[in-house]
Amino acid sequence: MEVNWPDWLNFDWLDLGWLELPWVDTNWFHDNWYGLLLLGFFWGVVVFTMVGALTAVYVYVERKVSARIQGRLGPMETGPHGLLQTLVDVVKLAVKEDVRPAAADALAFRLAPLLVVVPAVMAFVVVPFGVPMVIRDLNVGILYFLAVPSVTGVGLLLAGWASYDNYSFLGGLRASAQFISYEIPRTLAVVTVVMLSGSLSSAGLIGAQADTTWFVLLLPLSFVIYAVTTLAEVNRVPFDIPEAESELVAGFHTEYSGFRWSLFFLGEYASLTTASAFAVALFFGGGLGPVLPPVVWFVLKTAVIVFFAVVLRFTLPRFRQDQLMALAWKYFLPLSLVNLLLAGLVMKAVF
Amino acid sequence: MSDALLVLMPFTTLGVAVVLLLAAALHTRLGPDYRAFVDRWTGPLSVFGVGVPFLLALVGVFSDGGSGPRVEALWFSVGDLDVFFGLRLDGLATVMAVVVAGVSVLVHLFSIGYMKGEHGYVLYFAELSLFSAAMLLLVLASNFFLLFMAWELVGATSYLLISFYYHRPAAASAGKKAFLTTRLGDLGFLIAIFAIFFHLGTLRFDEVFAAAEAGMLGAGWEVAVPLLIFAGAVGKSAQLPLSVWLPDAMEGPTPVSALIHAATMVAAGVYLVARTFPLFELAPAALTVVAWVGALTALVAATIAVSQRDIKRVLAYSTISQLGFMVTALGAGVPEAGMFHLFTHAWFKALLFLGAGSVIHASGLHAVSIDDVGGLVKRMPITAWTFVLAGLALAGIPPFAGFWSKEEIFSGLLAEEPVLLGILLVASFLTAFYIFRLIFLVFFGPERFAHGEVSRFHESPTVMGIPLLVLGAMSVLAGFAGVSFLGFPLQGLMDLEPAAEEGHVTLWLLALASGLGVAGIALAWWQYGGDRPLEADVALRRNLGPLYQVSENAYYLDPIYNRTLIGPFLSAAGFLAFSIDNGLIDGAVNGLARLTQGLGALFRRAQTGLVRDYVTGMAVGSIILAAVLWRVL
Amino acid sequence: MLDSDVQIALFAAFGGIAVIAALAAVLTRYLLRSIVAFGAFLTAIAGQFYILAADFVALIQIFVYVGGVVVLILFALMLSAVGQKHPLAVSEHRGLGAVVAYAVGGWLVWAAFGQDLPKAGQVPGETVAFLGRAFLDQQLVAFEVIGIILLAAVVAALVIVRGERL
Amino acid sequence: MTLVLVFSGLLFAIGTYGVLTRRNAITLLISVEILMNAANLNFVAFSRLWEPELMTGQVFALVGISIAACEAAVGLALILAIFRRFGTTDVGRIDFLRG
Repeated sequence: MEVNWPDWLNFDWLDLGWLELPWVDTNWFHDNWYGLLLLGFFWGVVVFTMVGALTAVYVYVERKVSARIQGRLGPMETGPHGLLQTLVDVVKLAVKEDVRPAAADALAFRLAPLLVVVPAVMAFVVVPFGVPMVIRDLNVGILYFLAVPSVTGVGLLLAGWASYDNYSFLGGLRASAQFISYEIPRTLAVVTVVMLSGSLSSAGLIGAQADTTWFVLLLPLSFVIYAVTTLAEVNRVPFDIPEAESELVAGFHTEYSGFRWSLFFLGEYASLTTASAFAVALFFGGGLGPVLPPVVWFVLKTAVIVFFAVVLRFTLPRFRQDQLMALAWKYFLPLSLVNLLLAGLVMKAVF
Repeated sequence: MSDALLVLMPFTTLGVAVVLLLAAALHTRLGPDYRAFVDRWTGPLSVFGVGVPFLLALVGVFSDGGSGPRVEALWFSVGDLDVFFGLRLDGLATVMAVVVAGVSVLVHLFSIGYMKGEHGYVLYFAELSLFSAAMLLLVLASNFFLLFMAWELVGATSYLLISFYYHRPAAASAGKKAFLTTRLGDLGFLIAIFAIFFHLGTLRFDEVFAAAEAGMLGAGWEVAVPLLIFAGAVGKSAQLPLSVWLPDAMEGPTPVSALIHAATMVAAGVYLVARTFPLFELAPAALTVVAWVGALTALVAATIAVSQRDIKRVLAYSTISQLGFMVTALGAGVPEAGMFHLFTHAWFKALLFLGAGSVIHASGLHAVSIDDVGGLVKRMPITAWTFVLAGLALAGIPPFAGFWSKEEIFSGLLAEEPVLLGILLVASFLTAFYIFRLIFLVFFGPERFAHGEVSRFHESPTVMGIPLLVLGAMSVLAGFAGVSFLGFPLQGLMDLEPAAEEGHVTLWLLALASGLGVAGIALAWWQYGGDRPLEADVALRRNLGPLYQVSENAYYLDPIYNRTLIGPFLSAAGFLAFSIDNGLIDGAVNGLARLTQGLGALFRRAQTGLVRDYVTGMAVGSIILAAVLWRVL
Repeated sequence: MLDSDVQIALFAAFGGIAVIAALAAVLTRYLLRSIVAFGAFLTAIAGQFYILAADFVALIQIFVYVGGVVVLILFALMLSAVGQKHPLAVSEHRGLGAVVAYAVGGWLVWAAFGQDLPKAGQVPGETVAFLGRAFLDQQLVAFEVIGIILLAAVVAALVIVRGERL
Repeated sequence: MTLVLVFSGLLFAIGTYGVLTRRNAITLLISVEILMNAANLNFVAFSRLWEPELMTGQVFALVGISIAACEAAVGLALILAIFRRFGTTDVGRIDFLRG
């Protein structure tokens, strides 16, 4: 079956050439469709494990750092300095009984965690670790990064509604409301960056920053807006009303337990990682660095940002729901519009 | 007599009539003192209104005679019909004018007394003046259009006057009956006018007569037009087929009967035939018909009058009979005899009616029958003796007016239609009998008053007395006006052809006629002379049996008409009104209304209020539209 | 256009999913399932858009529709408390609806086969760039109109729901 | 190309069926959205078929999506208002504008 690829839908990105695996005939994969399917699956697995690993690291780091902030040691028993703590958690969650409330709507209950995790993980596809090192350089990469996570809004709502109890229902409502509200200023912030970079593709972004300086220097306000709104999107500390322990028990995933709960957890951290990775790509020139290879730079920068996120968690008090919403609609939205104007001026100045 | 004066004649009366009508209308509005003023002056004003034309008519009589003054003005023109307002005072018109105006003056005078205190006093005089004006207009008219208009106006006022006591149903229905019956006759007259205009193109008398003589009318119409005109005359003068209305017309006030149903209106028919006599002469057949109708009417009316109980009905049938005499004269080709009899008859018949009126006025009843009163000669001498004078004139006793005019008719008939002469002689015998039967029953014999004290009978006031006396004189003198051998102007006045031979009078005929008169009186005296006159009637009824029955019920004309004409007509009208009008027309209209309502309800159901149905509608609609477009494109 | 078999296969797959999801959304008796099915339908359609070389539209579809409209509908569902417990009433005269649907569907499908359409042209790489350019010169009106309509809709929604308490 | 048309035709039919038979207002709304998407599909397909550079079809699709979003927003607002006012979202029972 001769496959004549249309030029734009080429699958060369699946090319594993750079792996230089001698015994693998990379072309075979491109020749027939089940080959492609296999390749797709392969990359899926790769991404998922990477996300899992990163999440494990971040959980450990978070536990350690938060403990240090609160003047305690954090997990120590499980392995040297508690390094295996996350592994232990994972095993616990995997083993733990996965309870489902009787009255809950079976379909929605099972679907909700997937809807939260999958989009977060899918966002990884366009993260530009290194200029050539991006899993799939879509020319609408950035839009992809903005669009796909928006599906989690549905997931949150569904989780809240499906668990059929008031706490989770309210939690779900608040979470999705917050998610939706902060999506707008966040998108506008990213738009300002796109204005500067000239194209929607994430790789192009890096190129643009290579020519000029890091965008964070050009658009500091956008970075601030982006940072805050992303924290809100991910329901991290200042904005984690949905699963505020004190009031709503555990927010929309109160009824979940065991592996499904871990999926939520995984989803949250994955989106945090993706967002911070993209923050690096958008503002900190992702991978651009004097000596070290781009990938290393990229990871270091992401680590710094995540560190800040973790630190924030145990320093700032929680927002009240109406303050939270007011903040989004009455402050960030106008701010981001003004920011658009500034970006225009900067663009005029720089180019 | 100048033209201006001629115009003045009808218009004074008309003017007075209008003034009085206005007064009547405002009568209830204005204050009591105004009302007194009006009541006081209504009588004299109306007498003046009629007096002026009477004087002018007299002037006309003694002026040059022959073709008098003539006034002609274009009234209006429609298409090629030019209608003129034409007045003319020739010989015939003068005679009629004198009669009409004269009798009117006397009746108006009499009415002042008779109607005093009646409700609607002013209105009565207004209508009476209007009638006189119309009558004058009719007489003076010089073309068919004006004649017919006056003819209708006269009919209308007669209706008004007959049903003057409108609160009494009998009077109202009598008025209607009179109006409708005469209307039937007028229809014929109208058709005749149409035919004349259609064929001859003009309505003026002299032009019409000239053209008719020239044979422009065409064979069929030449006979039909006179007959149709005669139909009008029959209706108006209550000749046989259409004579039923006159006896009922007695419901009106008596002066009205005197003026309208004795002297003037009923005479209009005779005048009409006389006026259009040239047309009749062209059709001998028409003339025989006229003669026979007249003769039969005279005989039948006379026989009915014999058995009547109400005094006014006796006089009514007597009028019909006398009119029969005039019509027979016309039919026999001696119009001037007919007109002369009309002239004399007007005076003594008016007197008879006024006499009856005076009796009724005195009795206080509405209608007096011979059973009610008796022997009034002692209490009401003037009324009684003037009544006797008129009776003698009516009976045709030599020195009195009736004799001369009847004589003229008889001599005319002798030459033309001997058979009719016989009939008329029998009729005149019966005439003498029934009038003196009335006189003996009412005035002579024992004093009787069925409804109360006889003593209340007293002679009428002078304002009623004077007309009686004048009429009495005229009953005596009127005859001499027309006697041919005396060479009096009346005969010559009428520019109609004189009688067959000039001046020759058959003595035996004179003797026979007057003899019959005396015989009639003798028979009446023999029957009713005694002191118990009423038994005579009972005896007569017994031995005459069925004949008397027929006569009393006026040959059952009314029931026959009801069953043959009115019955089917009403049922036909009923059918039209209910089945056609209601069923068909209303049905269609209501049906339409129901149809629209039904459609409305149908479509209302489409508005279900459900969004779903609307969407379905849209979907189906769009499919159909798409299909159509698909096929079209 | 759908020249390569892979694309056709992929497009057909997404089409199948879309049709099934749509049927589920329309036929199911539980509202929540219907909405979820609708979400799936939208994503399938987004996939189809992607294959038809309209990647920007696909992503916008996901961003606006799945992220926005579906959430909105879920909100409406929750606020209107027509919960998932009792099944929805089904319209009584379904026959009529079915007939009309078949008619419409049948006619459209029949029309689909009747056409002889030209070969598809070459697709530019940068669809977003072209789209941007199109939006700002030839289709500027559409761009402005969208803005106005969105504004109007937001205001309308606010007024209807909050009415006096604005 | 016919494949696309077939799919959009089918979707349109499903959408119509949904609109015509569903009693619940929200499902009604969903069906309408399905209709809109079927239309968008056609837009995009034809845009791909004719003058791909001009992107008219895609612009229309985008406009379609935004209008659908507006429609959803206003529609849901209406549904909420109706629910609050009449206590039901059952389209069959809301017939107060009956003739």
